Amino acid sequence: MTRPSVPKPAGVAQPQVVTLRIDGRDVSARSDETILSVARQNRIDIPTLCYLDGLSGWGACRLCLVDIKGTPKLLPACVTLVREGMEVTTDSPRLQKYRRMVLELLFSERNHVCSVCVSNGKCELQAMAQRLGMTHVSLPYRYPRLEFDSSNDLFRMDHNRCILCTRCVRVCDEIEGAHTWDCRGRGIETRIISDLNEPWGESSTCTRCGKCVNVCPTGALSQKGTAVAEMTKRVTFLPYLTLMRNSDEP
Amino acid sequence: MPREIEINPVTRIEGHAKITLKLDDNGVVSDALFHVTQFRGFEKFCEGRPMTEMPSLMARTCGICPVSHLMAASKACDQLLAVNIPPTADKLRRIMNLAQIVQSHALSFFHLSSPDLLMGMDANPAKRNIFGVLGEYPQLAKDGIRLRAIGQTVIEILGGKRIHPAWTVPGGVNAPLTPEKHQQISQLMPEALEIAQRTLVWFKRNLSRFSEEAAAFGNFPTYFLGLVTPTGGLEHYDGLLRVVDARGQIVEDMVPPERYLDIIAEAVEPYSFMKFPYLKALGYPQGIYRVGPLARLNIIDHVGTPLADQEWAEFREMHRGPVLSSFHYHYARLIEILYGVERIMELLADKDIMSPRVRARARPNRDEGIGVTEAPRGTIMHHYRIDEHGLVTWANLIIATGHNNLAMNRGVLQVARHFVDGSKIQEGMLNRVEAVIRCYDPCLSCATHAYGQMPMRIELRSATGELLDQVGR
Amino acid sequence: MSLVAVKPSPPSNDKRWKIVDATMRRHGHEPRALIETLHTVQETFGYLDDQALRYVALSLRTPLSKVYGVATFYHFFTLKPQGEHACVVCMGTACYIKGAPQLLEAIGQKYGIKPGQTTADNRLSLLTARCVGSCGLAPAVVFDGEVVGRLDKSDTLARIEKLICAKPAEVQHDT
Amino acid sequence: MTPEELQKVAIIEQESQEQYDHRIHVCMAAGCLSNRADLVKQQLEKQIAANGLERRCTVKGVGCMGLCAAGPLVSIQPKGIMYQEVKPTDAPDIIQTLDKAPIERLRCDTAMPFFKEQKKVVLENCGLIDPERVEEYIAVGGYQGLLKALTEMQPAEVIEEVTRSGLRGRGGAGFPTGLKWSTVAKAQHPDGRKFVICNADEGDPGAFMDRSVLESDPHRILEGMAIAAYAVGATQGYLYVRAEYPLAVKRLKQAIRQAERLALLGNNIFGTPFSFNVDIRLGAGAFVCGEETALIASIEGKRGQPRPRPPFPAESGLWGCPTLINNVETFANIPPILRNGGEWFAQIGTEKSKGTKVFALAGRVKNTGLIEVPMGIPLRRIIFDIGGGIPDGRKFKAVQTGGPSGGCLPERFLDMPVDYESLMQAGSIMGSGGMIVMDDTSCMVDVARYFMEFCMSESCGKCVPCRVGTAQMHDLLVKIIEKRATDSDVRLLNELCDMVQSTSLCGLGQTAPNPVLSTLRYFPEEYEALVQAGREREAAGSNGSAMHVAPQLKPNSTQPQAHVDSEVTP
Repeated sequence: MTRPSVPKPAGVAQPQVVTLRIDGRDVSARSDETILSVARQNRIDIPTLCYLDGLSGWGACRLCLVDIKGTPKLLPACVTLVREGMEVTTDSPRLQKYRRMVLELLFSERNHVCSVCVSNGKCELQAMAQRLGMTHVSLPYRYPRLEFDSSNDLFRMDHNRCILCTRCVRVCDEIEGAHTWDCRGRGIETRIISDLNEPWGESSTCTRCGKCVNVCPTGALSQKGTAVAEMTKRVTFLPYLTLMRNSDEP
Repeated sequence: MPREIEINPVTRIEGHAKITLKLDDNGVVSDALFHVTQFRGFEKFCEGRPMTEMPSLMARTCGICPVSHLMAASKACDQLLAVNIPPTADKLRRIMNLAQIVQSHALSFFHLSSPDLLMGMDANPAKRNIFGVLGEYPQLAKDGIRLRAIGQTVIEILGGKRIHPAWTVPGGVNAPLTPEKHQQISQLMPEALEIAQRTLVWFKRNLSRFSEEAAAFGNFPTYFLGLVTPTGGLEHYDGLLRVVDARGQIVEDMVPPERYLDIIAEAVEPYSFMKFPYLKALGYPQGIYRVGPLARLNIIDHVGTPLADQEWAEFREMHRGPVLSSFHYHYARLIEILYGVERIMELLADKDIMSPRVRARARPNRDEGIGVTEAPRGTIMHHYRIDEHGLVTWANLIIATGHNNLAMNRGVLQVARHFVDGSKIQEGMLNRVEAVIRCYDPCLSCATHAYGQMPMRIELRSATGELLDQVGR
Repeated sequence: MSLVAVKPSPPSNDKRWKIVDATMRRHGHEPRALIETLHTVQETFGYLDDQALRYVALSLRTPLSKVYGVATFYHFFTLKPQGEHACVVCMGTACYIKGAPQLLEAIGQKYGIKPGQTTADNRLSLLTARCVGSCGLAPAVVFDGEVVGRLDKSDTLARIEKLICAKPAEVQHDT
Repeated sequence: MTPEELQKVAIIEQESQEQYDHRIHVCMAAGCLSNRADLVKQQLEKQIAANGLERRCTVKGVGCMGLCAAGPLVSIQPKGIMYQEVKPTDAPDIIQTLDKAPIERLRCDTAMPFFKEQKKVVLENCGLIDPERVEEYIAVGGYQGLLKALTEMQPAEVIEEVTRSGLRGRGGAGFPTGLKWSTVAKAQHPDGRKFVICNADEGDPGAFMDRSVLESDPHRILEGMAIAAYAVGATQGYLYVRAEYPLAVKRLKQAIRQAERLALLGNNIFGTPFSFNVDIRLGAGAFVCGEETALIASIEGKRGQPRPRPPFPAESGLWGCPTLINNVETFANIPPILRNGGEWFAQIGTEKSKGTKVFALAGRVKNTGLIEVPMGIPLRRIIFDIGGGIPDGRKFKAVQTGGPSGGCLPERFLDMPVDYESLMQAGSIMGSGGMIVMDDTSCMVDVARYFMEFCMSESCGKCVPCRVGTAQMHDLLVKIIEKRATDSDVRLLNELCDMVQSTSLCGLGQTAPNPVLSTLRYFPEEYEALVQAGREREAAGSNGSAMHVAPQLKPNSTQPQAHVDSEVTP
């Protein structure tokens, strides 16, 4: 598992071995690893959406929040480094409730009607809802009518399905180096944009590499020509690419 | 004193509707209006969506006949791609479409209409439903449930799920038929054939019991429209448009479906969300025509499968020409079930049916596409326009029930005049008004159905709004 | 195309680009100077248009989407040209409690514009501020940069009228 | 500049001030300026010239005198007479009565509680000195704190002094300043860089304390920052100011230039090895940039989106270097602490909340303006004595502190002492010091909605709970106000409050539910009344018909011609 690049605290020279407790189990880890990474190494699976192996941590979806003894606030496991003697709880009725509500908020924010989605059955958001037992959305649907950008020859972007996890932004910036994507606006008005908010097909920076499409957890980014439930994403390329890039470093 | 009776909602049909009966000073029905009270807006909200989404999106128009919309939309999309889909894909789509006809007709006949036929129009509403039928005519009810299940199972085997399968895609289908699936489907067919034949025998024996209904239920001359094969045979998936008049004269023939607008036009009325298509040549509102099983059996020269051909000949012998009574939609439905099962068996025997070549791939090459198929309830037409990026800019849908809209209004009026006595509200009489609607098996764009006891209130009001009488159940 | 080697030339011959260049130069054309540069562009040209954003992006070696993202994140920046006159209604808590929404409504009704919009004749832009820091004078409105406090509906409308009628002759010549 | 030169500047300035018999101070802060204080000053100067009084009188523009509601304010020193609501036409009268009895019709009672109850530490120079002249700041003891720190103390001793003072961050959360400084001082970075940032992106709606300090006494901030930089080992400082405060920006730029000219900023200050430079960075209208990590992102030229902490900026901040961030008022407290010692500061206030606090008193209160009071003073004295109570004979209903992160406190808290802990316990926060008084005409649900709308439009959009949660809560509040809500909506609102509070990434989201929670807690009857009204309306409207399927939307444009609908017929 590759490590996400979290801002490193100053003055930490060499990573040390620390021991901590996760869900009552004593585990050991390097001091520069995140709680998420250590938990997964120990087969404790913490739900995530915006996190993706091989990309920098973002800490925005709040699904991976964990309870740390002695810390008043819940912290995101994907970007929080382990510390000696830490006692982490990754699952509790309270965390489950919050995680379900995060999903409800996402489903209420935009139009995520699975039935007509290219990613139906292959969608991380959908799978997460099933996994976390989100049976219904108790909040009113906001359903703004958003644009569908089909101007690219190979791919398309449906903003109605976007959950603003920014995986596409990060993979394009960190791996492909094109930085075609970014976010515009803020708050509930935030949207993913390419270049100066231009149609994707007119982007002068996009290399048509398709990495963003493959890391997108929902049907927001998809390959052209795919019909409902036909869009399968491949993300296994990422850890290798990251590994190859990092191995060049001294 | 002019008065109105309102039936709201109409039960045991697919969707929400209500009926208003206007009474004149003598308590005689002067007008009848069939309102579709639901706004759906499919044509509007598919704008801006990619064409590849259309089959599944449009299938959501209905939970009963999603497959029909799937077919029409897929065919319209094939046109947008400008491809000829592989022959195997064509055959596989046909199998699914026929399975849909079988299961939907079974639902309409056994679940929704048989209670009226078996228990009588005036029976206690608490018993006048499929559960009541199950108690008194267990074999028939079981046959109905089984037949529907077979149809649905075929859809599920092919498409992966019973309702809203996403297997049919622009350019073909997304998975070929495997030997296991072929075997599974083949094994179901003999039983289906048996049930279809058994039911037809039973129905024909009891036909005389319903002579009054047959005479009064939407029994009037209209035109009939539907698809036929190039040789004039029965066709549900692809084909050419034909219009026949009440005497059986062909007035339009072998019209490519893309030219549907040469034949029909649409009108809008303020009291209903449903559009009113009419025959262009005759104008509105004279251009009344019917579609669906009855229309299909009225326009063809032959069916195309041996057993169904025999039944069809017998059917057409009843009136020596087109059958005009809407009541006989039921009869026609049973013949189509038989045809469907026979035809599926033929298609399964095709040597290429398991070919892996089931999809043609292309980018959108045309900016307009029209797909026309026969749904259980009649002809459906999907018409899309797309922009250079393949996003839908405009859509027009004419669904089966829409074609029948004018005819249904006419049918309601006819029944009301025959059965309704303005001085008194009787449950049974109102049920007949509903039943005539139910003959057309209207699919009012929704998957809501009600069994058994349905809250219902009919109010009789004077022109000034004064409540004269009311009945509740 | 190499972003590093070629020094982009300004989008037009407008001398004001020199002011923008000066800001970027002062910060060594570092990407971190983005917000400062956008401030200068807006101060100089009144708003940020596509060509300005493109030029800034190229000069600071910053991705286009990032420049656009920053320009739209901060509400102080505007991508549209403003009307000749601006009326900014303070919506800070004190002003809100003391009737700022009513002022906004009155202006909106009279000129048919919502906050963030400009009248069709381009005479007036109506804006809101989250707090202009004149809470002691609530409700406060900023007319073309001048803060005026303790306003009621008729005062406000009268001041706007005065504002937009200041130079009517000139406006007609332009069109 | 040497220590002796600083002394010399002070003495020369003091002498030049004292040569005048009358020094007329005209408030030139934003509040008074908007009432045309500039014209008043102009007229006063004209009158002095006309009467040939140039050698005996001087007129100078000064910073905020506090009572903004009564501006423009003019004060005559050294007599200490104050005039309120002065018009340019009053200038002749004022000049002519300089040696006589004051003009009663303009006189502002300086003995009234508004002035007497206050204790000025942060605002000590506001309204007394000309913010545009560094000499005046030096004359009243400016830069003495820095001098003392650099020449007499080790960095560790400076931190100790600040720790001893008990000063807590004035930005909102009240984190102990000494502790923050020592964390930054201890933190190391490979390239040795550290930064000091002054957060002057005052964004709370209804707060203008920082603005007044920046506009009235800018050098105080520079001095505070320089002392902090010395203490933590930084050489570069950034002043992050709102672009919406052009006057403050102008005066700060001027102050930096002046300080650089006098070598109070730059290399080897007072001849010591300590070097420090300050740059201004303009905020651009994003409330969230008040959050430390978002502010840092903004200085780095990025979208102002916060990142998860830890690591805290004290360890890894601007460009990954240890960074000290304090707000304006915190830095403004540093020079007097250094001058007078931490002990002196610790004597003011309560046990856990030391010193004074500046509040922007506004809303439904007679004397709106800027006030500074010792910590621990009861709310009642602020609102009814200093503030003069509620105008128009109306009744007090609630006071809102802490802006969109704070809460609304009802009447029963009026005798509560104002300090960090008490406010927190009551469900509000100190915040940066906005204090909005509401009378019985205010709808508390609408107040909650107002703040939620603010949070919704200021949310950066990064984390899900804040981005979508605030929007959903806002919609629910609107639903309640429009009398469409049910009990389950109120329950949902409560649940969302808890969830957004517990799971949001930064302080904005974590505190966004506070106005809702506090109004739900103290004014439940207002919510209940609106929900009840909705219930009644519902009951009256539907008339118990369980089977209506009539559409909300009528087909096409006209009404059904031939149908009688139970819902339409009355």
